[in-house]
Amino acid sequence: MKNQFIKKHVYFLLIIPLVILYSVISLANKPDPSAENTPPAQDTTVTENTVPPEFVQPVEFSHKTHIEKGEIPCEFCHIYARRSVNSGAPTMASCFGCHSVVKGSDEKLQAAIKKLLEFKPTGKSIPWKKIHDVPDFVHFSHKRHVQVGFDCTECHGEISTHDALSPLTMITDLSMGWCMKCHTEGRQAFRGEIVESIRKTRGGKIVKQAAAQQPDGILLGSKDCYTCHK
Amino acid sequence: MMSKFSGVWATFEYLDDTCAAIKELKSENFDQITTHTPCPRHEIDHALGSPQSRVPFVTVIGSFIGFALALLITTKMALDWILPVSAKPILSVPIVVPIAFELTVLLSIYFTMGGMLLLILKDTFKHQVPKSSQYKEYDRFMRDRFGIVVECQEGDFQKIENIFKKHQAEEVNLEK
Amino acid sequence: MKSNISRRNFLKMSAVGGATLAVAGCGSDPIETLFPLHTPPYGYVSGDSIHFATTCQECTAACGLVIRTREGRAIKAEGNPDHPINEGRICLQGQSILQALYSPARATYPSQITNKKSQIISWDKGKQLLADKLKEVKDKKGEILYLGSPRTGTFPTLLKQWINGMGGGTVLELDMKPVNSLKHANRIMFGKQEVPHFALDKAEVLINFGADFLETWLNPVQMTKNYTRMHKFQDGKKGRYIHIAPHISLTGTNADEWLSCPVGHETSIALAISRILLNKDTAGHLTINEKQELKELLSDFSEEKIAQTSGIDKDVLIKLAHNFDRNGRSLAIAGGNCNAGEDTTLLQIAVNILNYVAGNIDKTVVFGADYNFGGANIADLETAVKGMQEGRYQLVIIENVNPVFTLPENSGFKKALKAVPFVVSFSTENDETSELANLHLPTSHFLESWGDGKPRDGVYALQQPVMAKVPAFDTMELGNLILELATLAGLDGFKSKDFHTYLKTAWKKLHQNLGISSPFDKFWKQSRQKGGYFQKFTHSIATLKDEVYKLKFLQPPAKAAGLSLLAVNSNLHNANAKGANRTWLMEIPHPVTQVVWDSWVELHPDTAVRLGIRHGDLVEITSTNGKVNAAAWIFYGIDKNTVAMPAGMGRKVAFPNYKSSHGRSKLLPVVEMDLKIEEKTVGINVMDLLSWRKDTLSGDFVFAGENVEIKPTGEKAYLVTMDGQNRKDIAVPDIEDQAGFGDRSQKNRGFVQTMALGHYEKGHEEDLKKHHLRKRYYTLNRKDKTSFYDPIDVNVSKAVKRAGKETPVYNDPYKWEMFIDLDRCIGCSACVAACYAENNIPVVGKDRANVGREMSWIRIERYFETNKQTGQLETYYTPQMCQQCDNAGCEPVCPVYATYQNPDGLNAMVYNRCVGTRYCSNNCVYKQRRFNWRSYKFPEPLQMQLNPAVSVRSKGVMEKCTFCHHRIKEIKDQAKDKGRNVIDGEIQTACQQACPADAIVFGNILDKNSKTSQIKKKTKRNYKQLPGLNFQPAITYLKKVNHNNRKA
Amino acid sequence: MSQLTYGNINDKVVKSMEPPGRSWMVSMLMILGALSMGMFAWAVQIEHGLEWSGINHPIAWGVYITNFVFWIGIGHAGTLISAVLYLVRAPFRNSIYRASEAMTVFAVMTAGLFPLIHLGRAWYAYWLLPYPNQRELWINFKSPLLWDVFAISTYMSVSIAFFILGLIPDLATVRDESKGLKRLFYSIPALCFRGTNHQWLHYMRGYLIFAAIATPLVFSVHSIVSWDFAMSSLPGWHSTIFAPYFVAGAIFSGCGMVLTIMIPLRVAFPGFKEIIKLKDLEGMAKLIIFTSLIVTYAYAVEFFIAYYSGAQFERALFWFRPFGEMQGFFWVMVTCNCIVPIFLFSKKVRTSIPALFVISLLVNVGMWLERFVIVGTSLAHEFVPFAWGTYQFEWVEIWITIGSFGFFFMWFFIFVKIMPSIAIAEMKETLTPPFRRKNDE
Repeated sequence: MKNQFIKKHVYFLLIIPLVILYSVISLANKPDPSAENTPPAQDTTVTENTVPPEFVQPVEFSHKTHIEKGEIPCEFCHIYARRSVNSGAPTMASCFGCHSVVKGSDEKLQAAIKKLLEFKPTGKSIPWKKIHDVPDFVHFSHKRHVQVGFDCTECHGEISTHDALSPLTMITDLSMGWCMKCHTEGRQAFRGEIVESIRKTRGGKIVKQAAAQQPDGILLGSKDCYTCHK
Repeated sequence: MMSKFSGVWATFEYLDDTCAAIKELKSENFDQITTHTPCPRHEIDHALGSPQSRVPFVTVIGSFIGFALALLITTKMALDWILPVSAKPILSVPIVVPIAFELTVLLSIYFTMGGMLLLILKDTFKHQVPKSSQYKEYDRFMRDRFGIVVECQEGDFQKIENIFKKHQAEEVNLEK
Repeated sequence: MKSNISRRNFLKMSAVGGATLAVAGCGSDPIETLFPLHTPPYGYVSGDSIHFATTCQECTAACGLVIRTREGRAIKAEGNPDHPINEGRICLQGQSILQALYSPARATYPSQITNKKSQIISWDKGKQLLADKLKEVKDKKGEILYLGSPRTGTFPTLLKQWINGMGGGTVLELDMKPVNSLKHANRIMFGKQEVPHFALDKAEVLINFGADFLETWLNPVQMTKNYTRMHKFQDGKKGRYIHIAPHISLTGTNADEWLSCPVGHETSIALAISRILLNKDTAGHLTINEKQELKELLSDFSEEKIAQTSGIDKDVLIKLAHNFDRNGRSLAIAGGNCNAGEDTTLLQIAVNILNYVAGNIDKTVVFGADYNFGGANIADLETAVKGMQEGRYQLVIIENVNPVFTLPENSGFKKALKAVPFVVSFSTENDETSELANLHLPTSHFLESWGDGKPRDGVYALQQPVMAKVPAFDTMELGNLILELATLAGLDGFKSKDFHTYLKTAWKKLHQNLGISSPFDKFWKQSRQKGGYFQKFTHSIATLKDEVYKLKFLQPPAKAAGLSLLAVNSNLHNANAKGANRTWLMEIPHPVTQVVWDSWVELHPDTAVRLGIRHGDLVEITSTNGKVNAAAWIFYGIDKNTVAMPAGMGRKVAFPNYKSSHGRSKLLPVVEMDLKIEEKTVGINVMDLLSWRKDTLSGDFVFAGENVEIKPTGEKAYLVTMDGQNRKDIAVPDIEDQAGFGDRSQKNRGFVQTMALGHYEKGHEEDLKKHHLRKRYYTLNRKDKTSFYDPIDVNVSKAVKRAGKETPVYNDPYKWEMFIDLDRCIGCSACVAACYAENNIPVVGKDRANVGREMSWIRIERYFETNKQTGQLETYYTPQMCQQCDNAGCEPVCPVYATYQNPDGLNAMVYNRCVGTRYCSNNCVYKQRRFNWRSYKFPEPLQMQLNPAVSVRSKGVMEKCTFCHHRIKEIKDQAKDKGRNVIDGEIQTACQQACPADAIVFGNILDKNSKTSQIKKKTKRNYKQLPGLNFQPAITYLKKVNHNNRKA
Repeated sequence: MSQLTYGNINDKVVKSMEPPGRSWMVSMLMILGALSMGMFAWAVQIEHGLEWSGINHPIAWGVYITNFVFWIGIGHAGTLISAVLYLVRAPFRNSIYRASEAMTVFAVMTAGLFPLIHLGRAWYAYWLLPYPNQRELWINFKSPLLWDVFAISTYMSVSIAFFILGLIPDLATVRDESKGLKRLFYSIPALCFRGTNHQWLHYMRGYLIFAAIATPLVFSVHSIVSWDFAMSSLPGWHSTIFAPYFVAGAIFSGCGMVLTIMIPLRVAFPGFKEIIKLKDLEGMAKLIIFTSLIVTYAYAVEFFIAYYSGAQFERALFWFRPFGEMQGFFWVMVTCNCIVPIFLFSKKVRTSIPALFVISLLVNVGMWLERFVIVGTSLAHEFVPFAWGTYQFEWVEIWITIGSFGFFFMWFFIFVKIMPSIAIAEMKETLTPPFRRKNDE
């Protein structure tokens, strides 16, 4: 009778693979963090009006104008990106350096530059709102990433297409899952430099000594928590 | 399945009457019997021929799934991001044991509950009960009365009513 | 060392992402503001630390400092390794200067005090006010009294010139450390009024009559360095240190032998030892005349007699004397508060005689160095006080000294100060004295100012600002202020634009005088990079002056009726009370007593029993000058007729008013509505008990021998000690221990292990045998197949193979390990302070320390053992921090992987992953984890000291020592840039860097040539703590080596 | 005393569910007061951190974990009575099992709060669950705490399921006994249960399986709770006898709590006096004696092994417990757990209601202290003499503890009013069914 029952109700056993399948899928298909966390697809037409009020900068600075019109590479202003953990906001002096000459092509820009120059005699700094911000317990190193050949746009997005940056223009939320995507998959690298062709928005050269230590093949980021959390 | 019901139901005050009635009905080949008792009584079971429940099989399935799940999550999760702790092996049997036990128990309990529910539903659908409000609102089955419902053709009504009456049923109702 | 100097004046306090905020609590991340620098200084890299060399002005020792700055903020003070005196180390007080720089107690604005009301004024007005006053004084031909902190170098010259220009006056440098007696003794003995160089490192036997040379006496860092060189175990030998004093402080606890004597008996003991040596006829270097004269001088001090008066056995004295006779390789020293009686100079002379007789002069006592220590003597101060009262001084300027607090009440200073028509304070901090000033013009902290110092002959130390002025404070550099005042008051001869220029001019002169060939600019730059210009001093030969023979040594005092009070300095608290408002120095337990945030009075158990006092009782101490209540701290390290109290406590400390339920019903809610910074008096000022007495010959203040009475009040004191509060144990039943001293030993648990000098190899063999036996149950070497588990790298690679994923490399090429040499460790706690500074460790306060909430990542454990042979008290210190175990207990119990084994073999602790189950803390057998019971507040502007490389932890997060892994990371990063591995010695943990005894060695054990590997290979003293638990810690301790008379 | 029949059991139980009277209201007010004070304390604790709990550096687990183990222990009696005694057909089980099972559920609910309360960052408690997250981090299955998470959640699920399962026929009974809105209200949880033979068949089978599965679960859960301690390396925790010792302790405390609850229940509802017979209470008392002896034996063994093994740290700890700074806890514990239950050997004491009540209260106190002694004293006196400490209770944990009793009793008070606190169907099973012919068949 028991055998009969089992034969009759063998379909029940289907549940086992089903449940296991589900578990495997949920485990193996790790949630795609970029899908989960990416803010709404970037809209190139984002203008200043769409910037949330709390992210409006004290001076109407436009990355777009500087990169497109001025053809300025990132590292011209963010000078520490290659050398230090911080990329460094450009110093006031470097702003004044150009803008004592460059006065702006239209009224709006002129007004912004005027606002900037008002800071010069006061000796104060512009209190920029930080857009690309990781929590304080994350100690991200720009140096390591720039030196192996990551382009600024990989994390910061096509900054050149935006006048004003805000969380809406970010291509990622800079969450840990987003970091871990690269750190688990790795990148194809040659002599310590990742090989994907990238637009060189940055300037300068790779530090070759550092590269010499790296093996060819997949270049893996560290998965040691201490790398970022100190 | 929920077709029209036709049959007879009666209530009894005494258990031995009920059992005798059931036995007689059985002997008359009326198999579509549903009884009502305030509490489980083996006398009724014996009278009905000691049917067996299939709930344990469902439980076993649940337990296997629970065990498999535990094995799966412990190994997969340990290997997903390898963080060694205290020089212990990344995968080790001892850590699976408590997790596996608990998940086995958890899933078998869930499956048992589901199984019970399904099996009760299955049996209930097989054995129709009267639709009349009189039957539905009869509220002494969970108190101190025993009831027997027999699903049968209209032709057998009289026969069954006689059996019930013979065993001193309190009330006998015929339903078409 | 990376030094970078120029244009620091441009450094604006605008850190790029001054990211040292809390690990997130709940709620969304606030938008952060990014302040770019206005003009970056040359060579500035955001995110990199820049080191500046400068000179410490905490005391006249003038140690060289290297200040690490990040984004223009000074975040860590370290010793300058190029500096010849302190050789890269600084003391506890020096570590805490950052807390003075960012002190909440600092004066914020210039202020004028009229009718006890303080009013903020502008600098221009303040300067003008003072200049007018100065003019007035100058015209009236009044006199100025300038009370300043002791300084050397260029500034005193400027000041002298300035005061003279202002119509004359007196400059008194206030320093309570009794050093003048030493100078005077040397003048009397050898005609050289100077502090000589004590070459401890060249001595084999050291007799110390109570000088706290490991704590505050002279330059404790230099002394510790030299002491360790002498006392460390090397090549089967080590020096011997005998301490003869009524009291053992930290210094005394490190002695190989302690001979207790009553207060004031040191002189006679020294003389008795000299006499034994003289009679021994080995002192061949003395002329016959000298011998004769000295014998006559010491005729009264026969060993029998002294044995009777001092209670030290005659045989002991003779043995000691024979031991001391080392043909110039021994040394006797005396000094410090413990010896500061009314005849200190005589003691110093007696010690000089002892050194002379033993032939140590010019060998271990070297003249010519002319160390600059100490300040004005009390006699001058008395005159000044009198002058103030009599109206001699029209104007009193007080700069960074606190005489109202540091002088006893009966000095009459406070009263006299009130009699002065105009008092100006130049003090950086608001203190008890500046409160009484009419005008307070706060000067900048020395880390913000230019200056120099000359700690000894041949050392020209430069002091340069390491950062722009702390934005919270509107201050002026002292030198600039003096120069500007000169201009305003119409003085001639002060042409320099500012003190920087003045200093440069002075150094130009110095450059010429020294005859340096390189151009001045280069010299100046080098000096700034190195922290000064350093030369060796020239020895000068000392000859005995006849004056000595005319001296009359007094017989030791007869036994007094009451108890003698010693007001002792320690490395945490000293009579100058400078650090007494710094929370680190309050929070770090006193090395011997382990008391925090309080004063205490040390009593001998017998005395305590006689007086009916138990450990921790509140007692009333009465002297002729006053009465105070303090907690009794009872131990065997003090003479029976002596009590000791810490000097320099009792100042107000600004601290968040964390509420506590201490002393309240535990059912009543205690809720903190707002957190304010409050000033609270910590401890009691021992000066309230002392009389205004001075040493007759030198004028040093008398700290020892005040007659006091002690009686119990019947209350329990609120005394918080960090040595495990309730340590009643079966070993010493309470009935026998009436004083409640308890058993403070390590209960044979082997935290500190020792071996006897001489048979140490044999002893270790036996230990190894024990280890060998243990191997049957587990193994110390995981590669060994008898181990239960595979080695960690095998484990990981196995798992990786199964996962089919990336290959994390374990233990390659680094595995950090540490060696702590307990033979070197003196327990000074400088490492603790360094750890506080480096790792943003919050200070919790007394109430929280009381309930076990202290946050220190490293503690110095102090164990008192009784020598079974001699019955003497022996003290052992061991620094304890996270042991970074391989088989750690903390890791497997964390449910969320907040702590795990990192590839370098560290027990990583990820704060932001921690949920706070605290199981790791429970399962840590070394008890080295700390939990954030709350979010602690760093009183403004102390938060500017926080190290941006280390996250500040918030409530509910576990934390612990990380082997300064941010430093490891930083150096590894730099090495990676250069395409090489980390070189051994590049990485220094904060504690290692701070250790003046060099007890800590840190490095990569996988590097065969690293120092750690070498030690591991060579040493025969290594052991791990609690080996039976098989946690396999990464810290190896090296056994303390004891002379035979100590417990082996 | 009237004879129990199928009918009057129903009446008695339904009577207990009448709208509450004044004493119920007053008690409930007090309970809610305690609960709100506890909630306030917890709110303060979340705001300020674990500041005003007495937990400190060596003793990083204190009252919260004690409460956790205490409540889990209480929660064991219910399942034990409903499952284990069901399997062994203990006769005194039926009348008290519903209330004790309710007690189990509420005790486990209360216990489940404590791991959250004791967390430093309670708002991240969900990190302990293995859920897919963007950080790609999983949990550490090597941690005994995680076993605990699984064990407690399983136990909670199972005991709630068991409780509800047992309730279904009785809710059906109540439904049939009531009218109007109340009938509608009870008809939903009663799930159309009408006592048909099919329903009873699968129900009874399922119930048996539940009991069979719950039995090992009872033992496993408290074993795993004990492993929270036993898996560590501390003297006093690292002990192999912990699992059976904890299980026995749990049953001991649970039985104590059952008596603590049953005796007032019996007083509050006079009708229950005939259902919950003195004999049933006596049965519980006998269980208390039995488990008390086991617990006493475990204490003795711990001390003997610490003494005879000569292990240094163990010895020091087991000297510290009775004679150290925290000796008070130990001696009260020994009195309550080892000495007081001995009186139950006397039939006179065993059958005296007040004596039983007092003893059951003392057992509760003793068992709470036992957990505190295990948690507190072991941590207070560990390997490093420099890090020895002591414990002081602070207001937050005191109020949270009081509040936890409030939480527990709030549920229990609600339970007795809205649910049948006697298992009607099972009581009926024990009665002689109505037979027309008495000695027939």
